[in-house]
Amino acid sequence: MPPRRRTLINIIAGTWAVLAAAGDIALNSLPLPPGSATDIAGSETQVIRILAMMAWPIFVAVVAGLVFTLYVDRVAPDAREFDAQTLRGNSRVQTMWIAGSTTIVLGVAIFGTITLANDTTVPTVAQAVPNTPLEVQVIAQQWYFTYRYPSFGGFESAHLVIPSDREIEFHVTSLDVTHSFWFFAAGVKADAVPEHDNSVDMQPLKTGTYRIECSELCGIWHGSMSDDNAQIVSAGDFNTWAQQQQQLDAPIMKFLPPYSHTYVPAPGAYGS
Amino acid sequence: MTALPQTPAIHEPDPVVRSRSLILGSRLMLGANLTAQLSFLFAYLYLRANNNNGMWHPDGVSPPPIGLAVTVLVLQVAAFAIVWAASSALNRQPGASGFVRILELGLIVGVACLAFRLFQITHLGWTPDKGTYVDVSILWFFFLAAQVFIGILWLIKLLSGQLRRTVPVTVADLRSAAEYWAFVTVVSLGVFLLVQYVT
Amino acid sequence: MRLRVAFLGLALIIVGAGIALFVTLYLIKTPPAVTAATTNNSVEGLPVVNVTLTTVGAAGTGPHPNWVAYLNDNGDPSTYIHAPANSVIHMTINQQDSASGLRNEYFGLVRGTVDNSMKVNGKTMQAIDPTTAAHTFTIPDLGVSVPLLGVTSDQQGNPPQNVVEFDFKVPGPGLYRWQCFVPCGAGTLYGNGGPMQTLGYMAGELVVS
Amino acid sequence: MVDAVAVSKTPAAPRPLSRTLHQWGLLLGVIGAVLGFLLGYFLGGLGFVDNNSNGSNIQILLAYSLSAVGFLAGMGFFNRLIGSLLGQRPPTLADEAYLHGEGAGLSRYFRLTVDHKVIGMQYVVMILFFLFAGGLGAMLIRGELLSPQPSYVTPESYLTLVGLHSVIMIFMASAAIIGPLGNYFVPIMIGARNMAFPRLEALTFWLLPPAGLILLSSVFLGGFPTGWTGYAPLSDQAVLGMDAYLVAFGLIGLSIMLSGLNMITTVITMRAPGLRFTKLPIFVWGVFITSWLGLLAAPVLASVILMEVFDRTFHATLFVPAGGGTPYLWQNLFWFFGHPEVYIFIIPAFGLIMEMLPVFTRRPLWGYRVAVGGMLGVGVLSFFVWQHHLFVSGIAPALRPFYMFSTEAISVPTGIIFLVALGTLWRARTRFTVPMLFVGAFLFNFLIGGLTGVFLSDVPADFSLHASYFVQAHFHYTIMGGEVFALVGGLTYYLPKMTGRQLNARAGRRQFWVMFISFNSTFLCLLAVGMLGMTRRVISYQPELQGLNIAASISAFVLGASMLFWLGMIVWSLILRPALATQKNPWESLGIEWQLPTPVPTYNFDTVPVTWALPYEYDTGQPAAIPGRTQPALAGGTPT
Repeated sequence: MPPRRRTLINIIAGTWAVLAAAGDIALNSLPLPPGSATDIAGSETQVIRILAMMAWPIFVAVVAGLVFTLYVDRVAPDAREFDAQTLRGNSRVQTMWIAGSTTIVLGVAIFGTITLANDTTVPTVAQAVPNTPLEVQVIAQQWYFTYRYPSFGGFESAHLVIPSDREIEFHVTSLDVTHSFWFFAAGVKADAVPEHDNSVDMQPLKTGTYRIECSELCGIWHGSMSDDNAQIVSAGDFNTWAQQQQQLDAPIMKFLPPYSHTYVPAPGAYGS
Repeated sequence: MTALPQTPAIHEPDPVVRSRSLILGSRLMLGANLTAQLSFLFAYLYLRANNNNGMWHPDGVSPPPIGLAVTVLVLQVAAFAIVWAASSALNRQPGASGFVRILELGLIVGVACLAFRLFQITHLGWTPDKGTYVDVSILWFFFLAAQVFIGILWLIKLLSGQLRRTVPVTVADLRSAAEYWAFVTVVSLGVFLLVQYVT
Repeated sequence: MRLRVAFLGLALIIVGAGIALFVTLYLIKTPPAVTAATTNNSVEGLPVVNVTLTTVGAAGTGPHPNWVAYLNDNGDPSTYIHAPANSVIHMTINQQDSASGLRNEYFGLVRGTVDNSMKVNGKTMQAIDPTTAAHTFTIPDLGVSVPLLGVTSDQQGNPPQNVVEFDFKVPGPGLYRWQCFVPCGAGTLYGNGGPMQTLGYMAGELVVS
Repeated sequence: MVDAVAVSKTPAAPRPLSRTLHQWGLLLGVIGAVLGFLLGYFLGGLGFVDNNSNGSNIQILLAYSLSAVGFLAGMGFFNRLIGSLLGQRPPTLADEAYLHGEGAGLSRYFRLTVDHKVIGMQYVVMILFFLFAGGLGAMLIRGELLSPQPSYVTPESYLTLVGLHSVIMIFMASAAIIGPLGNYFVPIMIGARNMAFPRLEALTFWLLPPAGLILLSSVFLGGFPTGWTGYAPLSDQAVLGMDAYLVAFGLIGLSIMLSGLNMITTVITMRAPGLRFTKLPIFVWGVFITSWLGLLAAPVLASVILMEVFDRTFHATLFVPAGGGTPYLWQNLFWFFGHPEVYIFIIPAFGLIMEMLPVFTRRPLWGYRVAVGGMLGVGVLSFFVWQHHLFVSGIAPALRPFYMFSTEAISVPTGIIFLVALGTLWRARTRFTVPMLFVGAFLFNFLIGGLTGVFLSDVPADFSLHASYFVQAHFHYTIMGGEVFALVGGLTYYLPKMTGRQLNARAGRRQFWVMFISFNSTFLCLLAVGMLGMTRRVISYQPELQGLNIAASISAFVLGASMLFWLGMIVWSLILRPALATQKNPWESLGIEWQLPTPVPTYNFDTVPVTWALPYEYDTGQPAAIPGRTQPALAGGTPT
């Protein structure tokens, strides 16, 4: 290998190391979405961060390899030089590459499975607060989300308000077509499917006002099926709000159907 | 550009390659057909397992009358067996025309099978709003009827070419047709068992 | 050669212009607008403007005469409401359609209007039986939702109608979509197809400027 | 029998009337389409199915289906079928030659012609038409998204716009490389004189223009709100435009399936003697593997569309929970087709770039066998990953780890493609031609596309990213940044062979840089807005994301302009610029397709060469095989 080429390789490798390290340090400290408003949002952020920190060095390495091989040895389009060396493949390099990528993939898959298992079982953070989860039903319809609180007499609300001190158990269902309940900051996304109960648990960690949107195409107002006033509030505020809401709902309460995980509404599929 | 000889104006395709292509093509078609049938099978079993709202098989819906269903199935098997026999006959004595009579019989039985299938579909007493068992079954019956129809067209093509002495039937042609009928028959048998007994 | 190029270019320009025209017309087609009428009244210091709509079971005109629709004063299907910012809209809806019932009973509640109530034929109400609702007038982003009582078969008048009146506040400039929550697109799946997904019938926009 | 005697008396008699009709096939096809439409409309109106207030589905369905049939009948596709049912004599060799367009001028491009090269050129024109029609949709969408509230497009038009853009592009992409370049070059590369089933090949092409027009015509019926995924039960609810989607998608699926069948048969049975599978050019491998995906996946689409038609037209309840159905049925079956479908887009692009790499690096493809293995692996795995589209749908949570693993496992065979590319480029004296630039850009874009795919395959990350603009940007990186870049590069590479004209290299280089940079600035912005929580297919979004959206829109306009400029370059080189006698083999490729004269003779080869090697032996400078004469054995070229 000529010395000039070796120097070039060293420069490229050095650039890769610097870029990869700088990028990973930046990624490690960047406030990546969806944030840490709830436990699962936190773990999603963590997964995205770790995947990004793995992907970035690979990206830089491949791009550096491409730039190196393409740029350093390039010739003009009409050049007539040939490289005498003919390489047809190298089984050692191939085996290493395949083994390496398989290892990475296995690692990512196992890591994802563990995170998933943690997310879908008992939340790790909230053990200090002994309580039962608060059940909140998300009812999607064309084109609005409404929420029912079965432990408060089953009242219904047009906005989502949840207390920050309790584990929340969302039960997502739909009255017509498929919607998807996306509470971005909470890291919750669950399809709302008619006559199907889709359940997600989470533990809020931060109070605040957040956005909810529908993330499955559901017709003309899909783009407007959002609410910027979803709130995670303290336990006291939540109780106050629940009482107010119960008063507001008083005139309609006697007409609401009994609480159930799925509904078969009265006007059937094709009317009547 | 001028260094090469001109290609001949008329090029004759190689008959050996042509017949290999036809056999392979018809088998690939069966592969594609199979995935379509599998998606119906999936729909059937999936909806049955879901039974949303208790509407897989609501009250008042009964499987198709067994007599008619058995008739259709028997005709289907018979048509296949006869076409297969014709294929074997031709295979034993290539060039002989003894298979033609058998194939004509196969065509008649095939048409009868299609007629009974259509009769069955129109006399089920089902309407599409009577649950998903009904929906998948009707759709599947229609799909099968279309398959039988294609098989009939295939036999007509072979027979008319043979009878008018324009395109003599080759062993490979008839074998492809027989394989097609075998496939449709196996699927029909499966559908019969499912719709009658796995309700 | 020149001629051919010129011809080709001309043909391309004509076809291109035609496509552009069609696309433009398709994209910007909107139903006729309803502009709020100003009044001298005021509620809580905000000026009051009047909007009147009529709901019918069949529009009678336009490309879909058998669809349910909100009509403007001229009797055309129209759901584009123009209103001034920071005002109170006094809405009068002549409800002439019969009841078909709510899918989500919660929308039987009057919400987001001044005093959280409405007047039906002069009578103040806070909620109606969800099965008697013919339509709703709901602006989700403003939290406004008013169920419209369906006319019954024994009701008098020509045509028989329920006059629903309510006031609601309009914030600063913006575009707010509104819709009906009664699945009234009869014959379509879940009653939410057809008129429910077509501007001018049961879906509309409130343009505040 | 009287007929048969008459025919047998004059076996090779020309049939002037049928040829005249055939000559005017396109016009007759249009007439047939109109008649078919009217007939279908009439039959559907006879009232054997109840209409709903959206109008009569059956009328529209029958009208569209019969108009497609009428079009094909007018083109003459059923002549042979009906003839064989009636037992007519098969066409004579003279008839076949006529059908191949032998001796015909430009007119063979405007009628039913079974020459694979003519069909390849027809595909080029159609693909470009739909690429730019879909691109116009993209520009309108980006224009609308300049503001976070609906501005000049109404919400209902917006959904139709999104739907049309997506289906047109899916439809274009599923044939973008395999259609023009696959049809044109696969038979040549395997030393065949035509495809195995030439009429079927013409049919796969002529199914597509009606499909495209039917799809576009949905705007006259109120459009369709479902995007390309057509999720039921929203599609059960939609207006009549949905029926246009169903018929068009059905025709597209049929075309994909038949094209797959034809390609597989051709590659298996029509290879020249001595051309083993181990000596196939890598592009042929790509097309071959893709064809299997098309053959096995597209029938599932056909049957699920049949179910949807049944639901919409006869009020069956296969997808309606109240009647016992479930939306998951559509989602499962659709994605069982849909995921192999996206590999139908990309595997030919893999093959194409790996075909071009040796030419510009002047050396053999590094690791030919692992490259084939990589594409095979992608193809096989693609059938086992479809549920990653359903991670948030609430079904089968227990299966999520499996699908997460299988999806991530696809990155191993995909990574092999990068290994092969890097290995081939390693220390090569790469010639920086315009197609080579596109190869490099393909690798860069697809790298981003692949790495973002890992985020989406990871279930916890997918909870946040699913159905957001992140997904949208991810698949645009793979399809637009991958396949379309490969297509542009591939057409630049192959146009000299197909048309005898070369695109201007200087203009091409500038166009490339504008296209590459604006593409990346568009979709990097969209990756970001997706991570920040913007949903796909929305007309209104969070006001705080407006800045990034404006940046993406402006970049997209530049991208659109650069694509238009590329189209202009093609038109310029084909029509406006005086015909230039270009070099026969401007890239000095050793591929057999470049050893043929330009234009390629009707039946490609005089005699088919019998000794083959991989066409990448740039160290010896020997072509794999020279058509027209029988080669002595080459070094390393003997069949093994």
